[in-house]
Amino acid sequence: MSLSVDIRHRLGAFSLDAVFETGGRLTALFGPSGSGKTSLVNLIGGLLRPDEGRIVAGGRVLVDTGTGVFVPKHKRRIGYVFQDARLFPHMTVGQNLRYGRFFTPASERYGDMDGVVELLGIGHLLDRKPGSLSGGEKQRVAIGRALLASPRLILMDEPLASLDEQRKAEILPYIERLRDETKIPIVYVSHSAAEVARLATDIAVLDNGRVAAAGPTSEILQRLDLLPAEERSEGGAVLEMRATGRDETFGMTTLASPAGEIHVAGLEATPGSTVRVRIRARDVIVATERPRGISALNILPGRIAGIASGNGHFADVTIDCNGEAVSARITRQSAEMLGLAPGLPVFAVVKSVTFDRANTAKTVPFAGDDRNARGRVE
Amino acid sequence: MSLSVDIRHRLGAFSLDAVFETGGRLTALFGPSGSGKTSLVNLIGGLLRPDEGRIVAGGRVLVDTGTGVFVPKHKRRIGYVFQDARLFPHMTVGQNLRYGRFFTPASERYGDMDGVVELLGIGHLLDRKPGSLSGGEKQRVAIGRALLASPRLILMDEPLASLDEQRKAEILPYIERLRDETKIPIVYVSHSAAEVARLATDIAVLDNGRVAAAGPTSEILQRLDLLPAEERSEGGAVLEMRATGRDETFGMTTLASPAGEIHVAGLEATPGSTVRVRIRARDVIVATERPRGISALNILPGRIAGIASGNGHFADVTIDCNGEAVSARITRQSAEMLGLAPGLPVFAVVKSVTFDRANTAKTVPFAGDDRNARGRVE
Amino acid sequence: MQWLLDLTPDEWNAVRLSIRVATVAMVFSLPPGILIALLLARGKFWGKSVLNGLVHLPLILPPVVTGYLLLITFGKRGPVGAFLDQYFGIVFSFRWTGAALACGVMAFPLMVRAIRLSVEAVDRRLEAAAGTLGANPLWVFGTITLPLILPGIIAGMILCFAKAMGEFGATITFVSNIPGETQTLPSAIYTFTQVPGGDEGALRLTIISIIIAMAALVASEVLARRVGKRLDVE
Amino acid sequence: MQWLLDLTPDEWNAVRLSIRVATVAMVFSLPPGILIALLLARGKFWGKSVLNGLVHLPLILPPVVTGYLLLITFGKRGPVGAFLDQYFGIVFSFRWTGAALACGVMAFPLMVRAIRLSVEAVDRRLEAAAGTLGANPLWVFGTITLPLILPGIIAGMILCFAKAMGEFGATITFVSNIPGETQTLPSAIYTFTQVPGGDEGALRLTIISIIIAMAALVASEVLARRVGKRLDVE
Amino acid sequence: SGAVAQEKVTVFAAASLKNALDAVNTACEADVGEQATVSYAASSALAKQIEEGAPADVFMSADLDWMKYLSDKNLIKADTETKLLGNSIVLVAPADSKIEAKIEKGFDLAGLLGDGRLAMANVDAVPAGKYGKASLESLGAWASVEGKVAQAENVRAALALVSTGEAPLGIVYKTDAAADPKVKVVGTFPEDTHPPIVYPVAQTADSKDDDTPAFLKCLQSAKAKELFEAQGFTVLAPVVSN
Ligand SMILES: Nc1ncnc2c1ncn2[C@@H]1O[C@H](COP(=O)(O)OP(=O)(O)OP(=O)(O)O)[C@@H](O)[C@H]1O
Ligand SMILES: Nc1ncnc2c1ncn2[C@@H]1O[C@H](COP(=O)(O)OP(=O)(O)OP(=O)(O)O)[C@@H](O)[C@H]1O
Ligand SMILES: [Mg+2]
Ligand SMILES: [Mg+2]
Repeated sequence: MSLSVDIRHRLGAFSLDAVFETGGRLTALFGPSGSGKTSLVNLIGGLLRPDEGRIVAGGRVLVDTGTGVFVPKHKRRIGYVFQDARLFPHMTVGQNLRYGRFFTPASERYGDMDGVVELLGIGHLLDRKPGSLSGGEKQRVAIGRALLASPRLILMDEPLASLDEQRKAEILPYIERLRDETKIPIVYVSHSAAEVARLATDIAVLDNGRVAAAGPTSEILQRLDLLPAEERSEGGAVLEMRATGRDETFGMTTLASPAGEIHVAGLEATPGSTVRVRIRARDVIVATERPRGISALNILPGRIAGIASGNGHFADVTIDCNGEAVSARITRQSAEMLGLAPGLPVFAVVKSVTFDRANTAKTVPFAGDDRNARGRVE
Repeated sequence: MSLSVDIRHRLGAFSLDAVFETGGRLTALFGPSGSGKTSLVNLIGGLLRPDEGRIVAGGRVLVDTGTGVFVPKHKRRIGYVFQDARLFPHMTVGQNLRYGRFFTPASERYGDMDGVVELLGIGHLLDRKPGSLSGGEKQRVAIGRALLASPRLILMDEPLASLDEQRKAEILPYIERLRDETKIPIVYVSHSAAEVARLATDIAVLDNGRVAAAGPTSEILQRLDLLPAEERSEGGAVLEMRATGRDETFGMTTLASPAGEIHVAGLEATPGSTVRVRIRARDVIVATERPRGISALNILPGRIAGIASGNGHFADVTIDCNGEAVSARITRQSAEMLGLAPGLPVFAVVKSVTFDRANTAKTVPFAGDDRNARGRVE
Repeated sequence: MQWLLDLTPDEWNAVRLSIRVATVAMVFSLPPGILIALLLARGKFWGKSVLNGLVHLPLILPPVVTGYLLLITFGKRGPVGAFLDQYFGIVFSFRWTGAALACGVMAFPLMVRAIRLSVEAVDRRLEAAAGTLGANPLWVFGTITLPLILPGIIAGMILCFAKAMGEFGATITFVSNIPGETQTLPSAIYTFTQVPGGDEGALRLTIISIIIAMAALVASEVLARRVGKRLDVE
Repeated sequence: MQWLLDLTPDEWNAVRLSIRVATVAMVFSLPPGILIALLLARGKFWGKSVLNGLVHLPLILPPVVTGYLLLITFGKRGPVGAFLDQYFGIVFSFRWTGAALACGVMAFPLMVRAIRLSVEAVDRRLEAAAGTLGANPLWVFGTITLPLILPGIIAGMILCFAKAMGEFGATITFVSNIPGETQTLPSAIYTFTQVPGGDEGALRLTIISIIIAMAALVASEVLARRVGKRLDVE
Repeated sequence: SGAVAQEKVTVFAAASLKNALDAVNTACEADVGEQATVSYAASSALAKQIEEGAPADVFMSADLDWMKYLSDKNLIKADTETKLLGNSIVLVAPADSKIEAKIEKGFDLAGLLGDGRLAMANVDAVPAGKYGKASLESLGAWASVEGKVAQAENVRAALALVSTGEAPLGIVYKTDAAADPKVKVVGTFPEDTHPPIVYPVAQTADSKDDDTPAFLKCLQSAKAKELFEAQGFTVLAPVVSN
């Protein structure tokens, strides 16, 4: 499944000129407020007709101003979670949830109502009208409504913005499963680097209507310079690792890669499976000698590949750990004190609790046209 | 300035029964979606009239069903940032911003339009109508509108939810200054523990319409058990420290407390001033011997005061650093490997970059009734 | 009370006929009313002003003129009337159907305006949302737009009904005043006002007319409240 | 064109008078129209149904009856008319002010309905937001509610104006048909239709009446569009 | 401008008099010293307005009933009441109609109508309708056509029904029929079959305008008679010379 966007569109004084292509399962749109994320999603969803350009999703031309193709929105089979929930005020929550389902041929339906309702914790709201729901409740119903339409393309515009961490923690795995177990491509707008790092297979960074960068998550997150200053502490290395062992006493999983072994708590991964692990630059301590007697379990030996300290007080150190790059963000003072220089052998020290549960690659195999072979959720 | 709430109110099947008192400058309302935060704010703001109870803010009785007092909302002089921006659709952004100002006697106005507009980055939007603003732009205008009304009580319902980190980083210091330099009490609803930890002087945790806990931020955040599981990694110690020195070469500030010295990058604090520093439990490494040759600058010696490991894979270690408590969250495996036990002398290792810019205490002295002595912003 | 209900058979006929005419006028002008309200609120086409003007015409013209125009258009020899008669067997002249047509035409501007105001108040983003969920424009209209404009539709209907209960100038000019066929309550009332000493009869029929219209009005308010409650806003 | 404008002085008077009457009726029924629309849309009070019924009465009654009721109420010898005359020196009977009153009353239900529909569509949370910013209820009304119901107000005004341009049954019954004083365009048209050979004159005045009303209609649409643009939604 | 009554003679006249009275009014300007202001409306409305204190000096009704209504209430100066004009009623058909008939006792009006309707002004309220009904009754035709009568609001509306072909036959004033080229007169109803068709005139009791007697007098002048007759009316009152 691929998404290819090449469009130009004017909105008042704002002009969107976005070109990118992604083959990923979940493409995150990332960028500051007003950079054109919602507009881009509206173009993909058919709510806006571009002044010029072409959008192709999974081989299907959704719009092409050159040939005059414009698939109307109701034929795109999208599940759009709007930034403003947009629930139908005259229907109950239950009716809102069932709305899209009604228009889906029974044979193409997936996801079951009860499961989604339970996941989102909106069972007690089914008979209410949306008018008096709380902000987070509205948002959850909006997510449910979009998912239950059994879409072939999911567009989510900051779906978790008004939810508490607990709720997010419940919903994120579901989105991961959607991403991994079904073949439905997802376009996901978020301001949270943590969310993006966890969910996205690909990222497109928007800035003032232009695509500043686009590519696989590991690439984009590693390039701290692509991220806005405040997001950089969320940036870092993404390593593909293999689960090699499991300690049941402490619930620890051992992951291995050429860079070395790391130990992760609370990760359910069958030995042998591949796991993506993100190591945030701000969570890495650089040591010139192997530390002893410390609680941090993960100590990766390596050599300094480069030091960048353009930005004020901090230095971004890249460590080559047996061919894999790990980034560390430390103070300039530390870098100087430790006498860090390219080529110096060092240790990257990481606390295990800072690992996110990462993208496991145990997806159903991709099989030709996604219309025929669709995975089932629940 | 104090806020005392003791109300009962029914909304359909939901019942709010909230009792708490806070003397803090910024009280955060924290709790899961649907727990009644917005309803409580609406009661304080006068948008709802409680079935029963009493709300007193800064000695002024806003509502008391016992004596029949109900100050109408337009006389409460509040600046309410709504969860849904609620901009006036028929006015330009500029008119929206000036709306509340118009109703404020000139002598009681504070904050200047240009400053707020620049802070929020909405200068280019002043002549637009709100209808076509992006989600984040709406939110920023809503913040500006509330602040420019020169309120005596600020209510913010998830004001930063739809903003990117960069924007948040620009706006947070402003809210801090509001909190510290003026005497305007702020009630702040947020789902983000990081935001709350950074901003709040006091926290009230709501759960299903009841106040589960209320008190100063340091107390609530230290009690990890009060936080929902997913927020716990944001919990930790809050230390009051004194700025003692400044290294201009690296832009580092040295802070001292009985627990020891720590070094912070990028903090502007005049020597001698008091600074509140939060040390997140998940950012603390426990070492049984003083680590050498590492980039982490802050090593606080202490003794283990307690270990709690109720919850699965992790152990929460409390370290007594010369009378001050520092929390560390490490894996159970590490705790066992290092042989940690109460009484053991250890070192708490903290990377300096994980410090948030904290609550500086260089506020204008509190002087009696806040109506007479009001600090000025900008 | 007895005095009130002590009506002649012709008067009873007029009561029944008025209710029938008002109901039929209300029901049959609803679909075109909704259509034209939609066109005026949302359409962008050449001649929109002309359509708008045409819709308002019955309001602007003295009823007698409207009646006369109906007569020469929908009458037996009128172009439309002759056509409808020949191909569909629909005859308006001197029939109660003609009275309903006249009432419908006279009330049409009121109905269109009420519905149009509601259409203009609809948040089109909700319609877009329904579209993304797979509803084609017709379904969107039926499931989103229509329920949201119900207040306007109800208002339009009650205005039409009330107007039809009072309309008389165009009706009597178009289909005249045939007891049992086209003599509606207002025609009967008018007749009473034209004879010296007819005041009592006029008063009686007027009160009956008011009672009927008030019942409809109260019903419409109840309905509107119920529809409003369905929105269940703060 | 010359043919159209070749009017007698009395007819010119009727044109001028009609515009004046329609304008005055529109302007003066606006404040009570807004007030009552607000009451009906938001008020909760005993007798609301009665008020609602009263407002609709001119629609339900045959215009002749309304005119007659005005005559016996606001006439020189009527209770209200005598009172107003004695204490305020306001006289309606057989004056153009009476014609304006009649037109205003006849158009009142239309105006109230249009405004009421708009009031009901206002998002009250915006009013609450204005309240928190320090605006007392009156300011909230002036700065939030009023601008938001402008579409309804404009619709109500144009309905009132158009209706006043066509109203004649109540007017002629209440204030008669005195050239230069109470003879509005519709009355003049009516007079023409009552005599042989009057058709041409009636047609001429009808066309003039349509032109005036259409100009008002177009102006109202332009105004409404401008107001709509002020909302600047997606 | 509330002083209409003081400045000019104000006449409340039945609408059907408009053409004739406008002409007479112009002709009388010299005699009266000014043109009268004429308010044309239905006799019923005018009568009730006078009852409510309308500033009318002269009332010209389309029938005797409304004049009597006012005189019974002492609202007119009884000595000024004059039966001024007369008219006759005729049976009309569309100009292209083939119908021919002689109006006499027992004539088959129902047969002539076939499925069609007989257009008349309201037979209970409007004078022309009342006269027509009386005529048909005395001719013995009423019972057979009663169910086929389409009662219009006024004579003009009845005439319109015939001239548009809606109704094959109608009963209207001769004055109206004569002026409409789209109808033809089939026959005139004999005068003795209905009460006399009379347009009475009188000065109102409240009238204060000094010119009113002059105006009333002019209505009965020779030149007025000429103008009334030009419109098809018969002048019933004797000519009063100056
Ligand atoms: N008018 C009402 N009728 C019934 N229930 C209501 C009403 N208003 C609010 N509620 C319910 O009260 C609860 C609290 O709502 P509130 O908006 O205060 O939550 P919140 O804490 O702000 O949540 P969120 O974080 O999602 O915004 C919700 O479950 C909501 O559905
Ligand atoms: N109809 C319009 N007229 C003028 N400007 C518009 C219009 N619609 C959108 N814009 C502008 O285009 C820019 C992009 O808007 P968009 O909603 O796509 O931003 P976004 O990236 O989703 O931002 P956010 O994160 O704040 O939601 C904004 O600056 C917005 O003000
Ligand atoms: Mg957006
Ligand atoms: Mg809320």
